[in-house]
Amino acid sequence: MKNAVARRTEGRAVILLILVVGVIAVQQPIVFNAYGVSLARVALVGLVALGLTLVVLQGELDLSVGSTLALTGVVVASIPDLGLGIIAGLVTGVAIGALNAFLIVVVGVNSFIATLGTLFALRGLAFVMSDGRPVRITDIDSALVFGRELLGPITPRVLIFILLFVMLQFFISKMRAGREFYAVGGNRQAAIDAGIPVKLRLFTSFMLCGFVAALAGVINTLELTAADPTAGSTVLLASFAAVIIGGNLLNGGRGSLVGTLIGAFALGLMQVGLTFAGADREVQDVLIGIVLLVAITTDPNNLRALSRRLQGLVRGKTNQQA
Amino acid sequence: MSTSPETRTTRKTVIEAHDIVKRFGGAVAVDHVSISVGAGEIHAVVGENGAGKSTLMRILAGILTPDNGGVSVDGAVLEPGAKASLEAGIALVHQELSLIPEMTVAENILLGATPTKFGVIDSARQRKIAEDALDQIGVSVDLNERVSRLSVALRQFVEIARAVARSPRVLILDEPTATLTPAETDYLLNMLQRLAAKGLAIIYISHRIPEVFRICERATILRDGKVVDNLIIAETTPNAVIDKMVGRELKLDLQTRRVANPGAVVLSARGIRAFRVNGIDLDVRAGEIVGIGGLVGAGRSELVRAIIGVDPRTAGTATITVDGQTKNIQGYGSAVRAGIGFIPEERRTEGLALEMSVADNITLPNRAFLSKGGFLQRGKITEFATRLAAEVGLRPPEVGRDAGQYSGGNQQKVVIAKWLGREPKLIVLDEPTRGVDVGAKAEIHRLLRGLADGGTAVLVISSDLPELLELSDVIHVVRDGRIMGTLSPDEANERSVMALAAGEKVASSS
Amino acid sequence: MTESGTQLKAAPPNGAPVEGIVKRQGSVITWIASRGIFIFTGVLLVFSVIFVNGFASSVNIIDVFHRASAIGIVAIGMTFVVISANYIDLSVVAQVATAGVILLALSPTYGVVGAMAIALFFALLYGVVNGVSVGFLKANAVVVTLGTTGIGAGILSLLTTGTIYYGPENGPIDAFGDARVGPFPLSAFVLIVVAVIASIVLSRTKFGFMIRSYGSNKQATRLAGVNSGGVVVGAFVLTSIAAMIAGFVLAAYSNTAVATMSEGFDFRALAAVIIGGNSLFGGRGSILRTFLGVIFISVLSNILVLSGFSFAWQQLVTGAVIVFAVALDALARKAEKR
Amino acid sequence: GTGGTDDAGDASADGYNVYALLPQGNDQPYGTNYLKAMNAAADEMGVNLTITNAEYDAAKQANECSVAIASKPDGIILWPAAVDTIRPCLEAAKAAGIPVNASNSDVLPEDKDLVGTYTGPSNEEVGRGAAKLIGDVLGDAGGSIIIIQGLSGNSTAIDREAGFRDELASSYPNVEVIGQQPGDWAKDVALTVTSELFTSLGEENIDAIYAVDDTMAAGAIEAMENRGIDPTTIPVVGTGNTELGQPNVLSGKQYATLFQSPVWDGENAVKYIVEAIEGNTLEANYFMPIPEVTKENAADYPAEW
Ligand SMILES: Nc1ncnc2c1ncn2[C@@H]1O[C@H](COP(=O)(O)OP(=O)(O)OP(=O)(O)O)[C@@H](O)[C@H]1O
Ligand SMILES: Nc1ncnc2c1ncn2[C@@H]1O[C@H](COP(=O)(O)OP(=O)(O)OP(=O)(O)O)[C@@H](O)[C@H]1O
Ligand SMILES: [Mg+2]
Ligand SMILES: [Mg+2]
Repeated sequence: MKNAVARRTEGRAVILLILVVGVIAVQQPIVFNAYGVSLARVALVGLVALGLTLVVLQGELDLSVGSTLALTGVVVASIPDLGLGIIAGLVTGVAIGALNAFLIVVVGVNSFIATLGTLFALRGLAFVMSDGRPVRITDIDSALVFGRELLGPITPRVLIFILLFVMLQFFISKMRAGREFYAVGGNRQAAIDAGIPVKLRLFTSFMLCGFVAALAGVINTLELTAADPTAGSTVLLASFAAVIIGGNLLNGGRGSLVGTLIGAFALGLMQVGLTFAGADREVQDVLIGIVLLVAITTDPNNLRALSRRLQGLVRGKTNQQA
Repeated sequence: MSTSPETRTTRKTVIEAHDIVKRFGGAVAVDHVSISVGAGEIHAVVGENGAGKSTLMRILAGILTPDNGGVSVDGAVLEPGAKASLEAGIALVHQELSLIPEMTVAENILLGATPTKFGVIDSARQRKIAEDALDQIGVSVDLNERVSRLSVALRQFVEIARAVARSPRVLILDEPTATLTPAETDYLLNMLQRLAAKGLAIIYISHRIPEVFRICERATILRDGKVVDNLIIAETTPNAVIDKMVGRELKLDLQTRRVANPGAVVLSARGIRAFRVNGIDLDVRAGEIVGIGGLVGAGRSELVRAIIGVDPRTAGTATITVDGQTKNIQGYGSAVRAGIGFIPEERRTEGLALEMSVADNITLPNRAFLSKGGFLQRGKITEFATRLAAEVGLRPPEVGRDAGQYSGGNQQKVVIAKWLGREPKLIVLDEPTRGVDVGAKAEIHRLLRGLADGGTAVLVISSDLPELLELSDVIHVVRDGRIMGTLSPDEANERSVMALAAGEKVASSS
Repeated sequence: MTESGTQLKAAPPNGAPVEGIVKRQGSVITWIASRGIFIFTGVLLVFSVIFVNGFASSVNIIDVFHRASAIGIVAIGMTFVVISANYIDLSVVAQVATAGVILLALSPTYGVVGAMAIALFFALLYGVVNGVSVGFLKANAVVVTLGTTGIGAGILSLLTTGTIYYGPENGPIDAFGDARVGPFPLSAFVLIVVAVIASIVLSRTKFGFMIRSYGSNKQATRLAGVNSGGVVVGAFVLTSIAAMIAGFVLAAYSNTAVATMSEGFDFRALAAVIIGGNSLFGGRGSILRTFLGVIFISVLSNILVLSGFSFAWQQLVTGAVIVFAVALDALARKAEKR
Repeated sequence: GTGGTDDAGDASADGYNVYALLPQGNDQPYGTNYLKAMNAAADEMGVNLTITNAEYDAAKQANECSVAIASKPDGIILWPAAVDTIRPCLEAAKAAGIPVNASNSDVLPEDKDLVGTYTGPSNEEVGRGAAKLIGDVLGDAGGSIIIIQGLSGNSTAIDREAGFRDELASSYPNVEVIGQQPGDWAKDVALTVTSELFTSLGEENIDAIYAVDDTMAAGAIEAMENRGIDPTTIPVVGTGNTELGQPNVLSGKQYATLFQSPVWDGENAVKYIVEAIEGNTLEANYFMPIPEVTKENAADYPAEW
């Protein structure tokens, strides 16, 4: 059992999810009755995390997702024609992804630093464009339509989240380009030797990540009928948390979107439950902090290494790359 | 360049490399090498560690671009780059495992050549091709098993399957048998002969001369990156090949080898068990050089690392005795404090901080007495480092330089120098001359001999048989984490060691 | 990061190019980049003195130092974590505020010294928890410190309920905040003292040497008999102590402290370290570089304000400068490799 | 009220269930005292409150709004994180038949019909009040002034500044704003930027300072003291009458402030949501009185936060 959990990278996320669901079922069953709301929260936490996962799978990082979200929001809102605005927003996101990738792949900047720079620059740009004020969408009514529930309590955000997950999951597991992300993250030299277009793959993941962040920005803006240049302040850390709890290895090569999804569910449901319970925001921060700490200090590999150090003799193989 | 015997082979040349040169910084790894292999031929490339074999192969496979010369297949000169070579039908089985641990066997076999329909992986065809490849080499593995869960031997076969799956014209194998047992090796060799019979051109690299004589038609012999000869196997003998490989020194050194008159036991290990180490007893005496032989994967590294506490032990005790006092070796820290010095296998990743100066690297294990009240004593450090650099013959002896700027051989001298300053009672070396050029190698050997004569106990792991035979006053041969046998200098020779390493009960005559 | 993916890329399994015996003197760009921060700071200062009126005035220099002091002390501390190849300590945000709040909230009851002692206890707690998780449990520093920030900041906010603590007018803390050393505020003096001490620790002491060595090659350092886990703990503890001092300075400066007083300190401090040209791969770097990075950023924001630029532009320019600096550094590395 | 009856079976049949969706709480001094008063009032009137804190993240508040609506409370008190972004929340609540009152920051005019009423200060009015104070003290001669703004992008800060500028433009044409920088609601930031504004604009050119809250006003005052300027010579107007600001007003270092009472704010938020739930007719706004506090009358207004 312990091994099975350690093997599947999603192991810990599952455990956490079970715990959360269990507690909620007893304490705050309403979380399930109002599943529409809960799903919306999960989508809020999880959407950007999906994009981030692609980058992390390759052993890279993107700190600029929050700023990307804010900037695209402003772009969408500042363009009178909503349709045009949305397209412009998404294009912005992809362009930002390309910029990050350029700095990392072509110029050769470490992704952590490169995206730290764009984190500042893009937020600044969002402020400049919006003059530091929320920008209200011109065509509010069509935006309002978007915010409404489609089927039952399912909002477009949730629908898009589900669709995006399915598509990315398909891409990463069934399509060659996506599957090769694991090679890029798992053993970059071997990937190069095997003739995999590593640089292209890196560009792809960063542009997808930028696109997803932009998508989140668009959805926020439509749902709120306005763009807030300060938006996304909490996004980076939240999605980062979902990715980590989802068991994605920051060195790349190990992890999955499913894990991220489970992580997002665990975090999202936890937050909704605590909100219903009227728990202080601080309590939520502390809990998430603890969860993170536990999740990271019990990484399957470290656990295996640790248990080997303790009583040793873990039958089976060593994973050179891990 | 000696007479290239193309003239005397009827085979149609498939791959031809002309006047290849490759430098790494200062060191020349491949020096004006030409080589050609015909259809259906198995062509051996032999040479000592660091001779340039792998580098040459990586050039043939288009992974490295040569500083001079070019590669042509069927007379057509190849574009630089791995892609062109792959398309030309050159498949390389790397010396280092180069699989993606979290991908399945099937995915790894088709890595970089995944069959797709509109970008979607055609898993049916993927399985099919992978299956065929595995069938061709006659190995059965669960196609959906993640490679990280396979044994090293299986990984090796998956690598070969991956090469075969590309239905290549030229198949290059770089020390494929290094991690294989005799049975597996035997199997592999037969397989290669079958493939050759189908008209494949095969380049085969191995340190094991018998293998070469069993399956190869011709041999290109490299030393220090140069082609020293190009022989037709049928017309030569193993000894001739070995002589060419190692040049003169080997014989000389073998003659100068002498049995030490060892002193008191310094290191004593009893019942050592650890990951891939299954119960080892071992003594090393002052003034004695104890050699540990065996095949890669035998667990030699794990063995010594477990003894001196680098890696965790699951059972057994190790003690070190320094002037009468016996201390238990708990962790690695205590081992170092007790006077053990360790030169690890992986120089670049474990031995040196490449972007720190030689002086800094030498300071690291000696920081204690090179600092006063927690402050480093710059002057003392420079003087100390310079002295040791001279002692090990570092060239150039500029201790201010980044270690990374030195050649492999000189880097290794720095790693050794790190420990000399402590005047260790026991010094442990894992593959001390891997990838070290012949000159530096000889100096390192002299250094070790000198240490032993000075009363230091020395424990050496080496895959380089001549080296092992030359240095050791006694050789323990390890297999599957056990000592299969112990050989005195006069019992020890290539065959006797290999026999034990490969686990052959009675050495088959040759 | 215990084994950061990026480091993995920096030293691939095979084919890692090794520099030649003869070090090729790098191109112009190498020359600039290796001295980048010194040149940039110099140019910026000269520019400011000439073109930004009021910059050179003594009052303004004081303001520059006010901008630089707290963040600078944090950045100098964080340099140790960065050089040990652990990227960043996100929890400095919580640590600075904790120290500041404790100083102002508890000194009435326990006296200034007592309060400082309590703050020190928490600083050590942060340092040890972060350090042990990263150094011994081999957890990723970014995630660990993200977790400890959440916990620490959350608890601090719960306990202080947003209260703004302020010391008595002309009390010892206020006095410290207003004190001058010659033309400079005392806080600038503290910054410089911290920088000098940190610089000595990093470049002259055995411990600093081990941090650099660990940052440049964990394995080799361990195999030299160094307790590498301990080294990491040390690095995080130093960072925490610096963050504590920064908390004191910040609180004293305005004689107030509140749980949110150090928002954004994490990435701003890291930005200073990076603009200084310290390598995120660990090993290489110096306190002087960080110090100059801090001066650079502080002068930059100062002249942007003096020239009437809005907050938005300040952010934009700062970000652009970071991108430029790190891009140049990367290009220089490439040039070296050639 | 409709909400009341269909929740009859609820665990809290004794009183109304009310959600208070706030952008701040125990993490800010104002919010802390607002909450205290709010909870006290709730206990008194037997209202069970569920309180959220969106940390001024509009998206988060939107989700918390739907959470609230999902739990079918009798009423919702909404303190917008960003007023432009709350329309959907209001519409959803209306659709669910849950009365909503706005508190502390009023909704946009076009959204007015979606809320029962608004209780709290008019942030524009606060700004106008500050403008009057400064305009009058400067007299017909007018003069040049600087603004120490709140946290960039924060709606309260934006509204106060807007009202301030608007009032100046309409009634005090001779008063000119020659510089502004955000002080992030923090004394130390305000201290630095004020000093820098003095440097760049010239001490002699600044006739008055509007700090969008008292904490930052304190910073501005200390900046002057550090530069050896007598704060009484340059009138500083803040907002809040906070524990940090009031002493300065008393001592005359700060010319004036506008007393914004978190207690009034919190109490009335509860008081009027109950009215709304019970279906009583309400006026469009119940504005908090914003008395001007100067050295003379400061003693009558003890600081609340
Ligand atoms: N990427 C590299 N950078 C620098 N030097 C290298 C690199 N790869 C190989 N070398 C050096 O080039 C020389 C030849 O190395 P190579 O791996 O080709 O030898 P080899 O014949 O394959 O040895 P072995 O039998 O141990 O595999 C050695 O001195 C080695 O240190
Ligand atoms: N069955 C196995 N499972 C996992 N890893 C293995 C296995 N066999 C070998 N390895 C790995 O292959 C590498 C070589 O093995 P090892 O170091 O034990 O061989 P060795 O006898 O020391 O030979 P060398 O001196 O060449 O390393 C090591 O990294 C080891 O962990
Ligand atoms: Mg080789
Ligand atoms: Mg080994």
